[in-house]
Amino acid sequence: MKLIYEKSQAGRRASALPRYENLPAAPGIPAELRRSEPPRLPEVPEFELVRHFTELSTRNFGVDTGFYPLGSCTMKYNPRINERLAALPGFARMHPLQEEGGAQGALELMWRLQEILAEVTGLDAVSLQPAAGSQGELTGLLLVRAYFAARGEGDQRRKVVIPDTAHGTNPASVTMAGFELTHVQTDARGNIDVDDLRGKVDEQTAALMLTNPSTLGLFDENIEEIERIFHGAGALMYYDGANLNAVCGISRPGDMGFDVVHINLHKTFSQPHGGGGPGGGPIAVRDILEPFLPVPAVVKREDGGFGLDFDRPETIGKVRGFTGPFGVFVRSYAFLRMWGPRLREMSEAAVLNANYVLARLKETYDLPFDRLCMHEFVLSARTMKREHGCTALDVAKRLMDYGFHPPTVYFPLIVPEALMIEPTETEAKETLDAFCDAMIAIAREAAEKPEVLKDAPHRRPVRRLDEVRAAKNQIVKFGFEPAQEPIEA
Amino acid sequence: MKLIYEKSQAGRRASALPRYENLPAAPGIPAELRRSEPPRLPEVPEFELVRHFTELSTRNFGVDTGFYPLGSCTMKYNPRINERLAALPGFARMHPLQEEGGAQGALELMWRLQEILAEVTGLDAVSLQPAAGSQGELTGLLLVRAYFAARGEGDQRRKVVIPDTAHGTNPASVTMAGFELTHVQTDARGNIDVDDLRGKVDEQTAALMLTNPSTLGLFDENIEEIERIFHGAGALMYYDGANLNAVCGISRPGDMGFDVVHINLHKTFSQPHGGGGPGGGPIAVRDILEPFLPVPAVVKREDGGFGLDFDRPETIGKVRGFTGPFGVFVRSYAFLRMWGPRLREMSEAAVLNANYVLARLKETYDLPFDRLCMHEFVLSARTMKREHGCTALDVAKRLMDYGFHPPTVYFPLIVPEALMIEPTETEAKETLDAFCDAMIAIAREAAEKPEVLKDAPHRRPVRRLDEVRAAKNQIVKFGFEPAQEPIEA
Amino acid sequence: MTHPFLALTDSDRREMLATIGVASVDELFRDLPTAVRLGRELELEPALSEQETFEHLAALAGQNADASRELSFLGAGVYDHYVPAVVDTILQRGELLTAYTPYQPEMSQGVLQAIFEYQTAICELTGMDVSNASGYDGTSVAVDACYVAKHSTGRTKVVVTEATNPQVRQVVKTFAAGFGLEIVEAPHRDGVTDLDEVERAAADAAAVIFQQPNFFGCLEPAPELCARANDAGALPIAHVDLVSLGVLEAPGNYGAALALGEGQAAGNFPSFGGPHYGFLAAREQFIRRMPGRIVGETVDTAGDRGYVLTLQTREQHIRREKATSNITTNQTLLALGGLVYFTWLGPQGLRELGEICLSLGAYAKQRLAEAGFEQVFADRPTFKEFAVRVGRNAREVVAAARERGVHPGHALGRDYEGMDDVLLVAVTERRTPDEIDRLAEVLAEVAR
Amino acid sequence: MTHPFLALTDSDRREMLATIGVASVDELFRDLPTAVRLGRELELEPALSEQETFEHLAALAGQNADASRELSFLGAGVYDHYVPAVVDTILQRGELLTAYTPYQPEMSQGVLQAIFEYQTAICELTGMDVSNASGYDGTSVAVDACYVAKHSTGRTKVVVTEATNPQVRQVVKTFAAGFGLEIVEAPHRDGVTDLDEVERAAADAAAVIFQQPNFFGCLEPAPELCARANDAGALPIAHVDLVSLGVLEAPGNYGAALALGEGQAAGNFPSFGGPHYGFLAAREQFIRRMPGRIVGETVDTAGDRGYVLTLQTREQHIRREKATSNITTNQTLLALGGLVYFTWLGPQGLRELGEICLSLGAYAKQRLAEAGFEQVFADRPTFKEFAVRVGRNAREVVAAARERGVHPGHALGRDYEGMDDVLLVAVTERRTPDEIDRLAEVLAEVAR
Ligand SMILES: Cc1ncc(COP(=O)(O)O)c(C=O)c1O
Ligand SMILES: Cc1ncc(COP(=O)(O)O)c(C=O)c1O
Repeated sequence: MKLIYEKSQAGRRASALPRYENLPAAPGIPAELRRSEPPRLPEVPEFELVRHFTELSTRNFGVDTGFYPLGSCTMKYNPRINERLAALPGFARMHPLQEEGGAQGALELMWRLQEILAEVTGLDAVSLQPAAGSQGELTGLLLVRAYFAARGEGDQRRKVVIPDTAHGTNPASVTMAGFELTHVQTDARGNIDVDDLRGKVDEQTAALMLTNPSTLGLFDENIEEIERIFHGAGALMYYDGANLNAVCGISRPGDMGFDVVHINLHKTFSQPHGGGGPGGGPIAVRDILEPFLPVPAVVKREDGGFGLDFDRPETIGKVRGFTGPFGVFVRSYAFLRMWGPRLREMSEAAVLNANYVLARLKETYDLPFDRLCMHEFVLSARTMKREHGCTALDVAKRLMDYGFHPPTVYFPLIVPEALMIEPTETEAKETLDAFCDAMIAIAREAAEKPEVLKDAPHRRPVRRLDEVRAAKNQIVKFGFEPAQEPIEA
Repeated sequence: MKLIYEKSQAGRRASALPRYENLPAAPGIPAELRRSEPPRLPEVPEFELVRHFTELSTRNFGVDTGFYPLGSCTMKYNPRINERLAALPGFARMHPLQEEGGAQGALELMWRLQEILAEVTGLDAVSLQPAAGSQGELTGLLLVRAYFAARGEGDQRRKVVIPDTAHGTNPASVTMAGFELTHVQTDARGNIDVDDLRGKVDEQTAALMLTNPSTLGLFDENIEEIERIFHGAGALMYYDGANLNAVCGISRPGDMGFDVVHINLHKTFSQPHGGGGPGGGPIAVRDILEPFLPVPAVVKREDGGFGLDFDRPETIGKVRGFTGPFGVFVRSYAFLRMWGPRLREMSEAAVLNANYVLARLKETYDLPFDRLCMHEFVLSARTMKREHGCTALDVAKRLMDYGFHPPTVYFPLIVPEALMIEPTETEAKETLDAFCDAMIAIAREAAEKPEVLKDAPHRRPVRRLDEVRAAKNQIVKFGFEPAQEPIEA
Repeated sequence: MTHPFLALTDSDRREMLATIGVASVDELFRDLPTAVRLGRELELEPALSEQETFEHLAALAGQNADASRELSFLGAGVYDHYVPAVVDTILQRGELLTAYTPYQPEMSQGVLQAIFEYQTAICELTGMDVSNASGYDGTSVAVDACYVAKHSTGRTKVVVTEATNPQVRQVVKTFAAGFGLEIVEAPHRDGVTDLDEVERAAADAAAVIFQQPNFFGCLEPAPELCARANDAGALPIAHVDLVSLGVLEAPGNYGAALALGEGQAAGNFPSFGGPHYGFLAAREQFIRRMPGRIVGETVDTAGDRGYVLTLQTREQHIRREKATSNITTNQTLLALGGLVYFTWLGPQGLRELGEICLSLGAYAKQRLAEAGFEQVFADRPTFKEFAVRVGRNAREVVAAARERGVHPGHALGRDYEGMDDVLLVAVTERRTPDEIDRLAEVLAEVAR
Repeated sequence: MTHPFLALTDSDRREMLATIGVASVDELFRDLPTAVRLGRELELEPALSEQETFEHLAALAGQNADASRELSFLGAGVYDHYVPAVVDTILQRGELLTAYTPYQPEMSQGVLQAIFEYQTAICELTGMDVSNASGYDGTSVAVDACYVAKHSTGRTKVVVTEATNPQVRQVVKTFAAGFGLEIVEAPHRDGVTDLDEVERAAADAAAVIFQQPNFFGCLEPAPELCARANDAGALPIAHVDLVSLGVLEAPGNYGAALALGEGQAAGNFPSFGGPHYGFLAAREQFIRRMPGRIVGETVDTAGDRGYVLTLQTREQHIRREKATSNITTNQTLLALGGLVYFTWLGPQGLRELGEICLSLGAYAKQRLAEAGFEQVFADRPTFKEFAVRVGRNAREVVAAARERGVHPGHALGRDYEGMDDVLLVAVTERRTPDEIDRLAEVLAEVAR
């Protein structure tokens, strides 16, 4: 398919702009600041624009298209009412610097969302400001830093403990927050290896960063012991909330002993993922950390009104513009109101769905940790690779031909040939069955005609793409040169 | 693909409804009026609903998908702003029985649209009430009836003259309005055969119904003479506005002598066609017919306010609920405001596009009337059929494989193997060229490998469908019987 | 500046004119006699940009007291039911929104299957065998039914009950003239149709059209009405509210020959009267007399299931002056809205919705009674709306109540003699008990 | 009642539990120690239906004085530009809206090609060689740039001009702590950055971040600023407004090493501050230090062109603690909104838009001057906004003007000393001359 730039023709345009009568001429701009060459933006009529992007969309697969069991991403249904709500002029056309008195609805919504998140996480205070999970992580770690600095332990507590199953954002955040990493291993049941851990936590430890259930989809059975080890050493506990979908209304991070949590609104509380974002990464904290939260805080005032509080002397500062991605809050708040206390059913269904798929597939693929799973689980194609030469990636590509989005592959790193499957609660049994049937059929194909997997996908708009070549050639924008003849896809 | 009923499972649902506390119990309904068996509506969760209809949409082709040169249908770009406007609560949630004082915006919009349509058609008064072109026709003919009745000529003037190129709705409307049909032939240049006509118009003639340009895409060169004949005989002239896209700002039906015009808002003034509708079929009339227009009339009052006038003693009555399809008016009004007096450019581009495609194709296909065309033109596959056995239908089906919607086929009836092509003004030259290339390639295929046409389409979600079987078997709803196993498409 | 809705650049134009072999665009219009040319610019206001158009129309919209701005109890054929977001989501899919009539089925399986599913839903709701793909609205389908009845029975009179929506009666009368049909009205007694009068009128009639629930919201003795019509050889035609059919019997189960009505309540916004969809369903025997599109199931050359427009020999493009109707463009998109709506509701939701309307209606009657307002037809069971006396001219009451932000209902005086002081009050699931309390309060203030 | 967001029926559950081999859903949670279980219902308000949710949130929205309800001259980083309808149309396509990061390129050519097109647009606008797929917002991309600069130069100080958006400065400071970076501010003199101060501060700095037009709307001597930074071996980083780049020079053409900023003005609604997109573009040499997603062109096994995420070895999921950033979820959908917006505008439209903003700005300055309000930096050319003295506390002026339906701008007192009486007034193409007249009138009434 052509690029929009390849459809461009000088003189066409999709926009008409208002013309105001009797205005002063545009004042001159000093020559050295004036645009010299116009940017080569596309020149197309409005119709071509609509057709181009409509066609692009048909070359993409979303949860609205079909099953999307991308582990760790919680690709659930995104209720359409949320889009209608976020588009209300009272939200969409609201300026973030509007005076408090003219922003009571927006502030109330944020305050109510904070209250709900505090109840769901079992913690005391919430800041909605971080833009996504990783920014939440970084913010959380800066809170830890500020906390120890305030206690005079800032120079001493430099280490953050992370299990080897951790998501890549966790170690990256640790570095960016200026901490040092301590790795801890996973035991034979998929829990943190508590013996390994014990030797690694001491008075230099600032915090643990843990996803629970872990990225293996397993709830850490020793969570109470872990809590004793960290809090016993005067360290704090950070909860990566990416997997919160497993435990809403069932078990709360605060009750597990965690002191800081980030919540991925775009996972657990259903924000359409938009091809990569936006997201929302609010953090919830225990009272001891509240003084350090980002400013402004959204507060309810004595008189029942809502406001922004900038007066937090111990704050770490601002971590994002304004008060966070408000449109995301609108959607998640609506989602949460439609669930209310029934939220537990959401997590129960997520866990039931995952265990059902696990039960149906564990005879066919390797299961590294033979336990019941939570909302997701990790299989391995290790045996398939050894016996038939087909890898997890081949399975993933072949699934496309069956009309499914592949699971997450090659993560977590401790499982070779990993296939990380998260069905979410919103899928029907029929869909799960069709997926399991496909996975089983693919395993059979791997044995009988492995080249079907190796050559997959066969039924997508493109065949398998060469990622190595892309990294080598580094073509990261359109060339415009007439030489570069448009290649017809 | 499964039907939504085949995806249904008892106990699932997409809706939650409000629960109000402390209401009286629903009062009993007399047993004989109470629903006995619930309707077997689909039972699916909201997610399944979205996926089902999303998938259905991907099996459909709209102008947003690609070129759609369906003759007589004016499949132009539908500006997206119009959808945003029609959805404004002040329009979408407006009750049609709202008191005038609370409906000034809606009434003003309709009044302004009437004014624009009067100017564009060159006539004196407009009623927006008819729901579509055919209802406009019927309304227009009832006006003619009422006019002659008022003059005491009601019993005498029973005949309506229609050329053999007329759209099927014209004769059908004539019958439904209680008139009798007089057919008139087309001459060698594609005009009405004036000699034939002369003998058929007399004091029994109520009206002519004419599309101009005609369904052949040709402007009747003798329109002045025709006008003299009808008005000379005391008859009226009805203009089928389906082809108004050819002449906006260039020539007006009123100036051609027509007394009644219907306008297809969904054609000329860009209403998305919605898979078959909705449309809008306002009628514009000369002052002599105004007293008979449907009630209520939308009027501007002395004080500058707008209102509904029911007090029209000679009215034919109401032809549709309320004041017509208001949401359609919103879109067409917006469209017209974005064109303003530049509307002429719209028609010019439509005519230029059509003539360009005609010029490129007339060597390859038969051209029954070798003239410049207006906004559309009719080719014939007669030679192709004779020489290679491929019909207009085969060409149509094969075009699908090239990614184009076929033209209208087998209409108008006077052209054998007709292919009626209307590109509209909104298409780019590249698109027209690609279409012409495809048409020429298909003609070559017809000569070289006709079975490729006969077996077409090859690249649609279904192969060629058996319409005869459908008419014979008459399965017009889902059977629900467990016997009727879902057939997988 | 090239208009955003055009794609032609100057160089495109030059090349195209050269290919055509003319020197200018003007020359393309050479067949037009000078006398019929406009020869001046259209006298219209200057072209607006999208932004200006938006502002202008938003300003017009802002002058309307829609249901988001005023507490409204208006009904009388168009209702403020909640339209779920999924309806718009689907209807705004470009592939459906911007397609036309599925003449070419291989291009249009999406719309065709959707219509087939719609037809199924309408048949299930009404208890009928066949449904068309939609008519214009609740008035035009009644006209269509008259045409069917005339041709099936050979009779030239149609009875319409007085308790049928006045607009339906008016439109039927308008077109009856063309059809050569005489329309007679059968009066109501205390809010429901007088059976004996119907029986009398039906004697030589092609059809009896009645509404259930009727225009006053009252439940008609529908089975008995149908029986009397059937006995007289007239087709009983039920004009029904789809939303009622979770709690009210399907017309097919009480003897109606055709069932039809206005679909707006089920999945369309009020939109100041349109576009909406009219639905039209019938018993099997009428299938060849049905107006409009019908979709049928078939197979393709590979034997796979697919859908096509069927029985097209009924239609104007084939049968021309002998067609069952002149309709072509219809209301498919709105009917699709209906299908999505009923898929959303499901059978459970539909029943609950009916029950909520019944409960809220009962609550409203009770609150208005407490506020001293007498129901006009107190003994009749009603659905969704009811008529109430407000003790002074109802139009004045409306005007006064609107000043307090409440549109208390539709004044019946224009359409029914002796009802100048009557309001028709509609209560959908969107009206909360608090809002009903407010209605009672405001009416108590402005009427007396 | 089964929740509308779930699909599992009771019989589904039974079968699934049987397949799993457990007796109940509770048993699935057997790994959770009792002590960490909640053991009670969540204390949340009862679940709402869609309709109730709509009414509740619409009521909240109704309490906000958004730009459709109040005449607003607020800017300061977020602007009320017109967002054409095509943006929403495209962004609401389910295939794009509900997809995630295109890890599997064969499933995601739509998003990947769109990002590639977006990267091209950003490079064209800024005059840079490489753009990422988006950052969170205009603050976070500045943080990203600090990280790039630190690692490219090995220096540990970053200069930010005082005339850069205060929020950008605050956020940079927050994260600088973790990065081990010192942030110093270079003051402005009369509304533009003091070049000598910058030169002094840049001596051992990794980067100099400045904003063009700056926070006061004034045009900085950007080429000279870049030159001074470059001379000192510090990377010049330009924080720019995409909408200005039809009339203002591309940062790539005046020596900037990186160009970045807040994308909201171009294609996103204000939305009370987000979600929006931050854009980040750089010269080629920084490509391996760029944070976030980058899409590259490649071919498939059949040799056909396609797009993939590329240079992933920069990223956290591969490089973990050594990654160029921890970002993963980003703002792709909003960036896509930007792409659609720039496709809509085209180069012509972008220039015209810039000129309209310039003209309207000049008109606003003139009208306010006539009304007696003095510009703070009178001699400086400005784009889109300017600072004006209102003669009394600007926050009070805002409050008073709002009572007359006008939000006259952003009060600068909180962020700049000595500016308690200064308002920052933004004028986009959506503000008509009449509205500007109204601003002058209201300010004259409430200030003095
Ligand atoms: C386990 C885990 N932690 C953290 C993150 C980071 O969250 P985000 O993508 O919102 O930045 C993710 C998701 O990508 C994740 O799966
Ligand atoms: C020439 C002509 N006349 C009349 C009509 C009828 O218009 P409508 O479809 O709006 O009823 C059409 C379109 O279908 C047409 O093409």
